Amino acid sequence: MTIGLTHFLVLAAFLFVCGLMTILLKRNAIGILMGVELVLNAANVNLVAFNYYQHPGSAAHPLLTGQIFAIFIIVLAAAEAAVALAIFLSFYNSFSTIDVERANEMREQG
Amino acid sequence: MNLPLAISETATATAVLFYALALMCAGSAVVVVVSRNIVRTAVALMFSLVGVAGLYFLLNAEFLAAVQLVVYAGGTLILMIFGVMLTSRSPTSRFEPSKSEVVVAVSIGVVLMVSLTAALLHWTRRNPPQSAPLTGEHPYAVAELGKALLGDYLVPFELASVLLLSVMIGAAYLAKGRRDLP
Amino acid sequence: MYLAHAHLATADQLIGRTLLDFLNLPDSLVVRSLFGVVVAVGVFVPTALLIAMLGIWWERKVAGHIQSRPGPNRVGPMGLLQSLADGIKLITKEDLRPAGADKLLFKLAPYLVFAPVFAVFIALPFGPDFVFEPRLSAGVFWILAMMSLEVVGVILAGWSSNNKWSVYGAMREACQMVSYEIPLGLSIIVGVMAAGTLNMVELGHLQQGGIHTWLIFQNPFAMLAFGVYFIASLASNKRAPFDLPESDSELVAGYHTEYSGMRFAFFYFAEYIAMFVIGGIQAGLFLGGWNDPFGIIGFLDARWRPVWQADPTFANAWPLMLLNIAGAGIFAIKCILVIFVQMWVRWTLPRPRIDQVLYTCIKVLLPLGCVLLLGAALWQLLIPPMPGVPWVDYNPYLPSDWSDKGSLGAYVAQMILANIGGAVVGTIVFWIFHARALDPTRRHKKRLTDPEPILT
Amino acid sequence: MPTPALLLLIATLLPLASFLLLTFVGKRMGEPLAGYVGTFLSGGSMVLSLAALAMWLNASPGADYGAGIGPIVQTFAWLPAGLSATTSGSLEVGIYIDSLTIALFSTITLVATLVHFFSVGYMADDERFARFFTYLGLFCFCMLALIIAGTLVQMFVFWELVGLCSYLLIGFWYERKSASNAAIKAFIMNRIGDAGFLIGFGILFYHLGNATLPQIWVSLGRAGMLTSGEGLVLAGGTTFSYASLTAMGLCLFLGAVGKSAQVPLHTWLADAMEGPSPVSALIHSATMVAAGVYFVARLFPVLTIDVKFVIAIVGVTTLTIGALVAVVQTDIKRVLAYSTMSQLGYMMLAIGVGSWVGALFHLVTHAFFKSMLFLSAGSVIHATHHEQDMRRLGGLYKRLPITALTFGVGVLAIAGTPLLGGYYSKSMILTHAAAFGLTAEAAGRSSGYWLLFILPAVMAYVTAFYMARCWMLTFAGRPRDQKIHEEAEESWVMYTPLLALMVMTVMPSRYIGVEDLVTRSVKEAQRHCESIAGGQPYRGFTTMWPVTPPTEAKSLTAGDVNSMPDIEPPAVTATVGVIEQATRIEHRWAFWAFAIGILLAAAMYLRGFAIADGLMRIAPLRWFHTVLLRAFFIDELYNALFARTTRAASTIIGLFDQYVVDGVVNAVAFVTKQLATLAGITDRYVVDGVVTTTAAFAQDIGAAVRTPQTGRIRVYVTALVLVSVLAVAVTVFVMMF
Repeated sequence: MTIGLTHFLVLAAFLFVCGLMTILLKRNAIGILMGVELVLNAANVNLVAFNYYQHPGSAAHPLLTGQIFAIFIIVLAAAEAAVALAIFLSFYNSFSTIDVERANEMREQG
Repeated sequence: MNLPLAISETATATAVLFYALALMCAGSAVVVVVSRNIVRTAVALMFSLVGVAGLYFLLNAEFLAAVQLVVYAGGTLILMIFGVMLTSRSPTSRFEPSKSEVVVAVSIGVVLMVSLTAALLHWTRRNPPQSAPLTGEHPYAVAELGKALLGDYLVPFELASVLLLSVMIGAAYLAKGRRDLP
Repeated sequence: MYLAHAHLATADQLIGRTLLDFLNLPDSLVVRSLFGVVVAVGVFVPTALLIAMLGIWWERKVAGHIQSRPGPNRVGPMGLLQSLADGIKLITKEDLRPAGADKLLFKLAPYLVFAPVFAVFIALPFGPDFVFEPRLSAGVFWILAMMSLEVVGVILAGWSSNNKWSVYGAMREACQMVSYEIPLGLSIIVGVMAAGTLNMVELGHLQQGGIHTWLIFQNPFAMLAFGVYFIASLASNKRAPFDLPESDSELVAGYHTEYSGMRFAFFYFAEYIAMFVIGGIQAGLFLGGWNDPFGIIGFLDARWRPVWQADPTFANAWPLMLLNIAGAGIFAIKCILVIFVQMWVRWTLPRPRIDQVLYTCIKVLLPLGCVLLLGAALWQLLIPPMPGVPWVDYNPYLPSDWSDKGSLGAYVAQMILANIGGAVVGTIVFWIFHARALDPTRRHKKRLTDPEPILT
Repeated sequence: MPTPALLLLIATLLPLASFLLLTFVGKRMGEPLAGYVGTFLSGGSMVLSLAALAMWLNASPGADYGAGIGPIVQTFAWLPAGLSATTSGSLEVGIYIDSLTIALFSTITLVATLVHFFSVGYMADDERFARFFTYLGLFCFCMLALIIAGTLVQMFVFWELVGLCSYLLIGFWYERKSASNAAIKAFIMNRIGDAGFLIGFGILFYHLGNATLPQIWVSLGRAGMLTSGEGLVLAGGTTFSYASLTAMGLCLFLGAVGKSAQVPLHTWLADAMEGPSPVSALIHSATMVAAGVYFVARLFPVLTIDVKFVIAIVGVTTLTIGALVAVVQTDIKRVLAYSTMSQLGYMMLAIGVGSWVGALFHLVTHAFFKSMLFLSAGSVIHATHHEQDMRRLGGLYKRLPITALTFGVGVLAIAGTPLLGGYYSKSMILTHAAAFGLTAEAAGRSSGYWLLFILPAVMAYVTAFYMARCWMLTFAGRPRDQKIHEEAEESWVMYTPLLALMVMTVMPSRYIGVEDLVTRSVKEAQRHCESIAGGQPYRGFTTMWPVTPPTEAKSLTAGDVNSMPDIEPPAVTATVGVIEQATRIEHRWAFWAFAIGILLAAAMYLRGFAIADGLMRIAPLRWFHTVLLRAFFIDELYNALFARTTRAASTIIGLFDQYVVDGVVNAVAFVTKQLATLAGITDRYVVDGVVTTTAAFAQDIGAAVRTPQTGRIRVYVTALVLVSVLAVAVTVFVMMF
């Protein structure tokens, strides 16, 4: 049995859904961040798989667009994680919890 | 140990590897969703990320796989676990989602998965792949990637470096906290 | 780039093909997979365990001698079997698990520490053909990735033990590791930049023209980068003086306080194998890999390999095999020397505080790494390095070959640097033996700390 | 990359290293280490420049670069940006190195090093000691990069950066209101000029794209030979009309006017003396202000006749005003500032009359003696605890013998004493101005062209006079303030650089090869342009314009023909006679200027201000004195013209607002108010009823809608995801079935 593009896409879709559900279900802010990372990884798998199967280029001039996108996404994900964790730390310093449900002070009370 | 092999054997090997890695990714992703312990979630996420790195290997993206391991598994994830350690009062502190939320989330997940899969199958049936993947020696050597990053993608590359710098400063500033206040 | 592609295409085939021919086996997926498994289980696992056990023994010997005592000397000749005895003791010990620990993670952690370190062996080149996967085009980076995964296991071990000391150890490990990976990567890039490849086998072939073609002597910045890499690798492997995660005087035993028996042994093994691996990276990336300082192995390799490539029979393969064995010996010696320096440092220097450790990284090594990177880039721009593989494309000792390609400056610079490096090492060795000769305690045949002979 | 180019690049980058180093660790280094670090790096730059000079002069005959052989031209793609059609599609930067570049590099780095060293003494005990050297490093880097730049884009960038450094250093003591005002003034004046630069550059860019200097020279090389109405046909087929060429030239020249303190943008230079003296020596005499001259010189081939005429007129005006005003100043640094302005006027005049070599020769010699004068003045000021007023100085030669000596040599040099640096360059400029007059006369033009010789010649006497006056008032006579006099002392840190500069000034510049170098750079540029243009003779640098259209027989060479034996444009033979005649005229009328001026001043100020005060009793002289003292009231004029008019206009507009607009508004308001009362009644009963009902309705809806606004982020996310997923699902299923 040959592994084709579809296999990777379905797997990526599954990872994406899992990431989304993690975002929805976790009340721990860091858990939500993990869900986001999963979502981004799903996108990366898609990009690299498309690159490999759909637009490989020629042997003399391989196309690397998908991989380069993935590299940038990894960089951005790392940056995002750093900022998010800094925000969470500061959140924790003010609320003494990491539960995002407690971050509802902007709501009109009553 | 790469001796010239028949095509079908290579395909079988790829299939075996793919299913093994896919199982690893998907299984750990499910654990990420289900687990109630944030540290276990992180470990499951790590396995998922390592699995994705394996998939990159299958897709001839060695450098990307290494980047995935260094940056994600070795950097970002450690950072997250570090964050967990800094922000949880007790290692067992956990916040459960309510029943209704679970129902909503699961139904969203199922609907999305079904529709995405349907769309994918539909799309691939309509658009069979046009070009075959490259095979042979080093189709995606690291050197090519480097040339692309410092050539065609120079501007995004520089922008990313500027972004990282600003993120570094911003994160340091945020995490420093307001020490001047009592 | 100067890819030694012709070598790579066949490098992995030498052993595989010769063995399959020799055993008269068909070439199929099953056989190949089995072969891979056999090599991994039958060669790498024992090698790794042997390295770890010898490493532990040697550490104790070195520590002993530095502290003017003999070290283990009861079990076996020179105490060589001491580690084995300890291993047996550890296996028979009870596998304790603290109450309140996260059972799953507690059990998983030692494997997570051990597995990545072991996986590094995939890319380590013991010889031009003694490599598990020679075509790993991101080889150096792969090793870096694996070494960075190890930290997850350490953190989980500390976290899941449900012990304050362990958690402190884990947190220290986390920040120390994440920080030190940056200078580590920067200094590696300096070496890689001089070579133009990430593949460990190619790196080895590029350095086969004698000591002056070793990457450490490519430019002065690479020499300094070697130093930065050495310091950063000590920290990333939590070796003294950067052993904050397990600092026994403050944290009992840090992240592995609660471990005992075989699981504890895994941590220990991982540490010593990692020491070897770090030595291997330094040897492969900076110190010429499997090559001897005079380029003899490279010369013979360049002579014999085309013969075998033209006619791949066993008769043509065995000289290369012998060459590989010699290369593996040289590689091991280089690793052992690096390990010795690590131990020497450990038993000599005191341990800094965690903030000093991070200060060293962020404010000293990181800027230094950036400067080195820039300097190495400029150096290469101004003094073009010699392209091509020594002995294959040019004779590394003939200045005329270098000046033909406009790299005479590089020849002169590398020769000077190699001589400086040799002089430094020679001075240190001389000084050590000089100091030993002057040591008053050596004048007496018997030292105060010598143990009394056991009376039978 | 050829070795001299590499050396110069490193020489350029060393001050940048000094800047970066001192920015980060300068404060920690403290005093005086930071100063010595800056001096050391600047000195390294100087050594490299001199090494490059040596290599340049001894270039092997086979090389394609070297003194008199050819320039080094290299371009690098900087950003792949697809900017212009003429170049390779990327924004290019480059270097252009010829003898002139190297001569200026050597000059600038030498002066800069000495100024650095001097500043260690001068800035001692300043609270921002390290900061000063940081700025100096940045300035040196920008200045050198400006000199080495190969494209106008780079020139513009570093042009602006040297302006910035000038601003920072003028306002270095920003606690003083006058200093910060002077800095702002310099910045604004320069901004006016730079606007011109930018517009001119835009015109050029529109036609040629981001071209390197030789490309510009070749493409527009015939600009100097056009008459109005003609145009240049460019390679792409487009036409560059005479009008736009002239406009471009004028606009670019406006930039130089601002930077080189020419009339009418000259007023900032005198105020810029608020900055520390080393800054005046480095920036406002030797380097930055001369950059304008350098810039115009680099663009010489593309200037049309009209532009050159304007340049000559501006130059003459500036040199006259500067020299006259300098006669009456009592502030030692202001005398020097106006003198600088006047000397820059000489250079501009030289360019205007086509004496390319004269202008740049004078630039270099002037850089040495003027920075020496400024540093001497700095030494005086430092020794007298920041006393700059000559009315309180006097008799200082006893206390500051070395400073008196160096200042005196500077005076002799600027006055044009034979065998000193200034003599050769000044006489060359005057000779060419005379030749210009002769040519104009021969072509039957108005005798008014002779003013371009007469005024500078007269001002040569005035120059000698005011400089000698300055020396007499400062160093000779009896001390006018005993306290200042007794405390004055000079230190070795300060006078060592002075002596070094004195050596450079005393050495006859003609024989240390400055003039020769400058001359050769013309030849190098010509050769390079000829090789670009495919061997056609290139004459962009060698036309003298009053004879138009320049036929082969009448066109003149710009430089001194005798010193350029290798260049043989067709018209050389015809010009020899003119130059010789002009030399005779110059010798007859201006040779003794230095002696006459100096003797006059010595006689007049031997006893301090006594004779001058006597002359002041004569009313017309007093009036003239006032006019000069206030620098022809130009500042007041600008104040009246621009500041006052603006203020008056705003007052008028204010009055208009107050009465007309407000009146209308008030009237409208009154009517509105009446209507509103009516409407109010309607409102209260009719509209309010409706509104109340609506409001109640809206409140109910709001209460209903507010329920999901829980403030809990996860609910929002869930809703968002829910809707998106539904949308995806619906789309997919619609697509499939």
